[in-house]
Amino acid sequence: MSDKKTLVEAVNTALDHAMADDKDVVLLGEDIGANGGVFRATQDLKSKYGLKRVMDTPLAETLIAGMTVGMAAQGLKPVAEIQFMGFIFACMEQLVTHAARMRNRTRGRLSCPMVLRAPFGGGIHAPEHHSESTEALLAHIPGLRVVIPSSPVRAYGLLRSAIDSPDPVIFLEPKRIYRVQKQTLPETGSRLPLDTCFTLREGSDVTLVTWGACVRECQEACNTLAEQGVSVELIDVATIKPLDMETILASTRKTGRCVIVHEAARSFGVGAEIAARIFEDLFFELKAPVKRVAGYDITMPYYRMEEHYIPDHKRIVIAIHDCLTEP
Amino acid sequence: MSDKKTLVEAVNTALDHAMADDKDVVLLGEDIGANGGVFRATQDLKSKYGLKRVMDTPLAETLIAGMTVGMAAQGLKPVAEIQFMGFIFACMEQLVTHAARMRNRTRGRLSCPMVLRAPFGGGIHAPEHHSESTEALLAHIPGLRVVIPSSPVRAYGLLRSAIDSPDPVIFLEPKRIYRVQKQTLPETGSRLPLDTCFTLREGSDVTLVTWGACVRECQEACNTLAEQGVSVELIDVATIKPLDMETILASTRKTGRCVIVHEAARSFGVGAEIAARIFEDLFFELKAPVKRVAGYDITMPYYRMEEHYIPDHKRIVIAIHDCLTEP
Amino acid sequence: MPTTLDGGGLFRVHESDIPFVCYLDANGQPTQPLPGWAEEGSLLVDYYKAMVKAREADRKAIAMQRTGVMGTYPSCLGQEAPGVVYGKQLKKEDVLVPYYRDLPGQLLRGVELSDIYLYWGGDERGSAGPGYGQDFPNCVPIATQAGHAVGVASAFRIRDEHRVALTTCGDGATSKGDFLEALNLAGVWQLPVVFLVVNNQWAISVPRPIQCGAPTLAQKGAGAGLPCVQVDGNDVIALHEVIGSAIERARQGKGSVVIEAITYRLGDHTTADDATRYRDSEEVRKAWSEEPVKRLQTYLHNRGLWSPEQEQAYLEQVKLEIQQAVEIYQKTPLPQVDDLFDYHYKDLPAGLRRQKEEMQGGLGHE
Amino acid sequence: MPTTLDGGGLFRVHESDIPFVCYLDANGQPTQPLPGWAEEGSLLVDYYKAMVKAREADRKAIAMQRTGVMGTYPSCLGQEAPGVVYGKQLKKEDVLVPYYRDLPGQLLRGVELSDIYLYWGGDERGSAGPGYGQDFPNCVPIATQAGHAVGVASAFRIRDEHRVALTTCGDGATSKGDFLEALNLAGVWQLPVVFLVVNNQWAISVPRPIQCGAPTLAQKGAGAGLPCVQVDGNDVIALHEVIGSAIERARQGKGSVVIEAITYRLGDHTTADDATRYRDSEEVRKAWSEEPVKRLQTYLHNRGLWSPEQEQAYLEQVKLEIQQAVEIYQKTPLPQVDDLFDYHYKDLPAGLRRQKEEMQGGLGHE
Ligand SMILES: Cc1ncc(C[n+]2csc(CCOP(=O)(O)OP(=O)(O)O)c2C)c(N)n1
Ligand SMILES: Cc1ncc(C[n+]2csc(CCOP(=O)(O)OP(=O)(O)O)c2C)c(N)n1
Ligand SMILES: [Mg+2]
Ligand SMILES: [Mg+2]
Repeated sequence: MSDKKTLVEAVNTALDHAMADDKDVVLLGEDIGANGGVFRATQDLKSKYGLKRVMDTPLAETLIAGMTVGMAAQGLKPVAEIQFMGFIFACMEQLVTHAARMRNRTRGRLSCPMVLRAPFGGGIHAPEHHSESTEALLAHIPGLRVVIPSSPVRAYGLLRSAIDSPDPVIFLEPKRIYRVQKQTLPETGSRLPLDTCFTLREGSDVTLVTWGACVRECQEACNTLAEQGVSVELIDVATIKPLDMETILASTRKTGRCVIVHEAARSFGVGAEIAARIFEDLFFELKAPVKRVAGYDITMPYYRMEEHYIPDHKRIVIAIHDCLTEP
Repeated sequence: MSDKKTLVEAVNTALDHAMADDKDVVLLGEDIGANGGVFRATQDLKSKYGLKRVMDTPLAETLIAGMTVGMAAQGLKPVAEIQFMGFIFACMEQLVTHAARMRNRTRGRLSCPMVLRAPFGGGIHAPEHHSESTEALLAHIPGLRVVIPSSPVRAYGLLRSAIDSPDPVIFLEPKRIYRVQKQTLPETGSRLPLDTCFTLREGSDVTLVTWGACVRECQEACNTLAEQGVSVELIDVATIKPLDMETILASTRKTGRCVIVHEAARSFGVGAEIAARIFEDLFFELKAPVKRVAGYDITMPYYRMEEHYIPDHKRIVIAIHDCLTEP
Repeated sequence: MPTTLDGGGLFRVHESDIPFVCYLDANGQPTQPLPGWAEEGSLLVDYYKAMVKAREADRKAIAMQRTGVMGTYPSCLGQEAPGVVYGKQLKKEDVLVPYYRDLPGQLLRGVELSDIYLYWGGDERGSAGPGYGQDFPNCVPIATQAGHAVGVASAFRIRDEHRVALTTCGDGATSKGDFLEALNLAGVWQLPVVFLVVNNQWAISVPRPIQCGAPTLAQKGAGAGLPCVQVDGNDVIALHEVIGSAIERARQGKGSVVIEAITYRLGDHTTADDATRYRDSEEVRKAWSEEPVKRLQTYLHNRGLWSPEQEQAYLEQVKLEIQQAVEIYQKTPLPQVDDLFDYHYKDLPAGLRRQKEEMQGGLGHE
Repeated sequence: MPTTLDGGGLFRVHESDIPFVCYLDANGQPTQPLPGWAEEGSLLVDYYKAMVKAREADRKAIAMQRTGVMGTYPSCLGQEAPGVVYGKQLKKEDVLVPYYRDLPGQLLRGVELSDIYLYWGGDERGSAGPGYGQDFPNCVPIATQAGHAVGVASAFRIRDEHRVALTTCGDGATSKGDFLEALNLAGVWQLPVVFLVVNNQWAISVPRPIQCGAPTLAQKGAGAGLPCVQVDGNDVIALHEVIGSAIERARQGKGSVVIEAITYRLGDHTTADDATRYRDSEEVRKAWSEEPVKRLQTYLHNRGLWSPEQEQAYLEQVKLEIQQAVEIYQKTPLPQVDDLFDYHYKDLPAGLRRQKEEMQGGLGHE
């Protein structure tokens, strides 16, 4: 159906609608103009809104982050694109010392209503340094929001909310699923909340917590397990920071078991915090230890071997069985 | 006694000895020459070893990290100083995409035997952005080592090993305790391992895990608790990455209880990984849930309020009592 | 073997044709005919008064640090001139994106001295006062403010506003990529932003020649296609000409300029620093003979525009004002726990609310 | 109101006196007397052969990508000349710190073509081959290699070695702070490093004028106090003169130079790109008339230094060599799990050992 959209098209639509609604919304980044972004997330927006609102910047990520902070402090709502998350590290100083702190260090006199978008994660046979998923680095920083959509519908609604947000949002787009699924987008302008996880599937035996592209493998795993008579409750965290533990805890309280799946390296990853919180809060209610299925503690392998790194359906199913048979 | 040294003097001595032993050891950073570093960690080394081996760089942290990688790939053993951890973020791209990966991406053809030193943490009434403790960001990166001394003796031995290390080490120096304690240093040239935690105090009721400056408050807490008849086993993690879980697990297996203390923001901090690992591995042996005492999920307050942020002796004692009375 | 074009001079260092502007020499004597406004004199007296006030306020801050009433403080002693000039030449609706040694300019922008003290006293609320308008707070991570300034200027351009952003930084800051990336953008986009490099010859212990191999710092603008100029940073007349025209030029949509103001850091880097470890007292002595306040005072005296009696009366008034600021600063109660938590997000997330309650419990004020 | 010094020309853009070096025009005609070595001709034939080989190897890579045998690949079509020149002019003990479009130079440095294919085939071992010597692997994060190059050059200086580091980057890369910070260091420390900017007019979809407002990119060296020069990047004779002398100059301890080689990216940015989205076919057509291989071929033909028969024979030989490289590449088995784990640290930490076993178990090869 022609009005169904992929995730990257949903991003494009959200940007389009936000720009139409509010002239303070401006876009900047590398190759986002005539080229429409290397993944076409900003396709046609320059011709529609002009080069004052869709700005191709020089090749300088530190600058992009810094000027976005400056624009935001002036009351614009800039949405910057970092071409790949592998190049977000040059933004860290601006993100940590300025974007995340502007409101706090001026006690609200200035603020930083910006969005920094970046495609992230592996799985598309990309060149070296193009497959990072280091959301944990950003999640640790007070003052930031870190948001990750996992479907076209959620991409639209979450991005609209991210742009509305009076505070800085890092919006990470799982490029592995940029084009794997088409959905009819919700009503124009509808938002999704930035403070709640989404329960994608209800279940009673075990809670499966994940986000981004891994939602796909988790859904597959749920199907397999359903055939085997295992009822899985699937939660898409969506907003990693600040973390909505209520939903995760409520579900785990109900099922007594939890498995967390992410693509990033396991150690010191986002899964560690979620696991620790569940253990801390539900220690006496858990039927089995929480399990993490994650990337190994190695650099994401260059693409010939990347599929062996990314948690797959098989590893998830095994982990859930392990969790169910314990103790 | 005049041959006793503070932590920062121990750092200076370790650098001095390493330079004397190996002409490939060179130092670089801002103000490390004539000024001897803003904390005097490199005092007298320029006059002793000359400006070819003690290099004042221009003011550019990205450059410092990048050139250090270049030097290390050439077989030097550069030790770079970042003046405060608050300015380490500009190094992130070089650390993540190059320092941590050089050996892996060339399958050992090139390597990166560098040390990046930075004073870190709060508690000295420093200006804004001078009190960061974001070791979790570095700990998440495969290929890095993250090492944090907590006493003059450990500063000497760990820094000697860090300089020996054939791989990149981020060496974070808790500046709050730079000068609070003097110790006689061990024999010249003695090393401490980079793959084990140090058990500072044996105990049987509860395991207390910490690192850096917090070791001090934890030791105080141990004393208070000892008077109250509580026997605490105190572990100084020292090497955060790669993490020696064996020691921590063995101790917690023995005591059945564990409290983790760190200064950094609690969420997505290093404590989360340690807690998650203990829970995962010792779920059925733990007598009570692991507890974390940490900084709040806010920016380290500017100095008038910083003491209310840093976990103090009182919060630690309360947490341990809570842990002991559960369930 | 290649022909040695080098011998033929191919690899000469780019010729520097950077202008250097100066009107008053170190002894307060004009080196060339003065512009009309300076002949008239009243603005010069304003500049003078602003410098004197800044210097007194600075002295007080150091004194407070010495007596434990304030933390580490970076003195602006000797480099008051650029600040008083941009402070008067910027319009209220313009935006200042300062570094951390901008007390003289900030006072003229309307920032309360008590807020400046509060800031260096370790309290974020020192960056919150209404006196700042839309100006940025002090920026400690070197050169990062340059990115903000071009962002602000971009916002002006996007909204077709005739406003200007002016950003300051030190000589050391010109080595950091942030500064250079921002220049480059200002050059391509022809942004209404003025870059004012306050070259006080030292970046903590690193002297200017060890910071950069080029003869001027101004010429860093060359690679960005920007006009660049050096100015005597202790000469308010020259500064007025250069900074004033740069601001006007930017306001007229003619783009950005890089200004290097040559001055000297007469004091230690901060109160935590001891400059005698790394620099010659002879150099400092010489710099004192060129400093901006005395220079302008001599000129004003010579011209009969300012008398010892006026000086006396003004100093008393200034000291009183400063004393009032000190009192406000010292009476400012500690921030509440709310202050520490409530400004991380516009609305406090649930998890933070719980942590806030925990901290309040710990501090005993539930 | 300040006097408008501007009207007086204070704010003129820094005059550019950057030399531009060219010997052979687009039609292969000398524009000035050629250096002796070029008259002699044999080195020119070597350069020609190296360019032809690089172009064939590049064409093959694109073909493999199109047939699914290789991933995303960035073609060097049209910009072969700078690489073959530095590839021949660097000594083995020098160090190349390349970007990612350096196939022509890497082949001459001794890197196996099969390794280059393996790299773009998604395998780290493509950066491991002994042919690289101490050269750096391809650098994807733009401009970050500039920092490595000055580090390498510093190591040479510290050890008193007469070696040179040469680093390449694109026009886009000159906007990134890393590049500019490295120039600045090279300027202050007078390092033996050559910066070669391969200005192929595009950074993906961003054309050169949108990247920087200065008339040349070479002049970015001015702010660092470095000599800067532009050279026709499609003219191996000019490149030889400029790059060769810059390397020699650096080796003699006379410091660093910034070279901007003006060329053109004839292909898409990578095989994942479609340049027709953002650039004019007319521009590309024009660029084809200036490309380096045809230009040199014409000259060599005119001079009787190269014949269609030689061309024919050489092409056959080159195709054979390339086919062999393709076969080695395609026959390279997948890396072992050990490969993925064993090179993060010299000695595998205990925790990683367990994860490795876990992965081996999962892949079914214990
Ligand atoms: C990114 C960063 N690195 C290091 C520091 C520590 N530091 C504070 S001031 C300073 C020197 C700055 O020199 P300059 O730019 O000349 O300004 P000045 O202090 O002389 O006015 C340094 C290195 C910092 N604040 N930020
Ligand atoms: C730090 C960084 N940002 C963005 C990218 C994505 N990217 C890859 S190539 C490129 C353009 C580079 O242009 P240029 O420097 O002119 O080199 P060219 O590809 O034209 O040879 C971009 C933006 C990257 N690889 N690294
Ligand atoms: Mg300075
Ligand atoms: Mg290019």
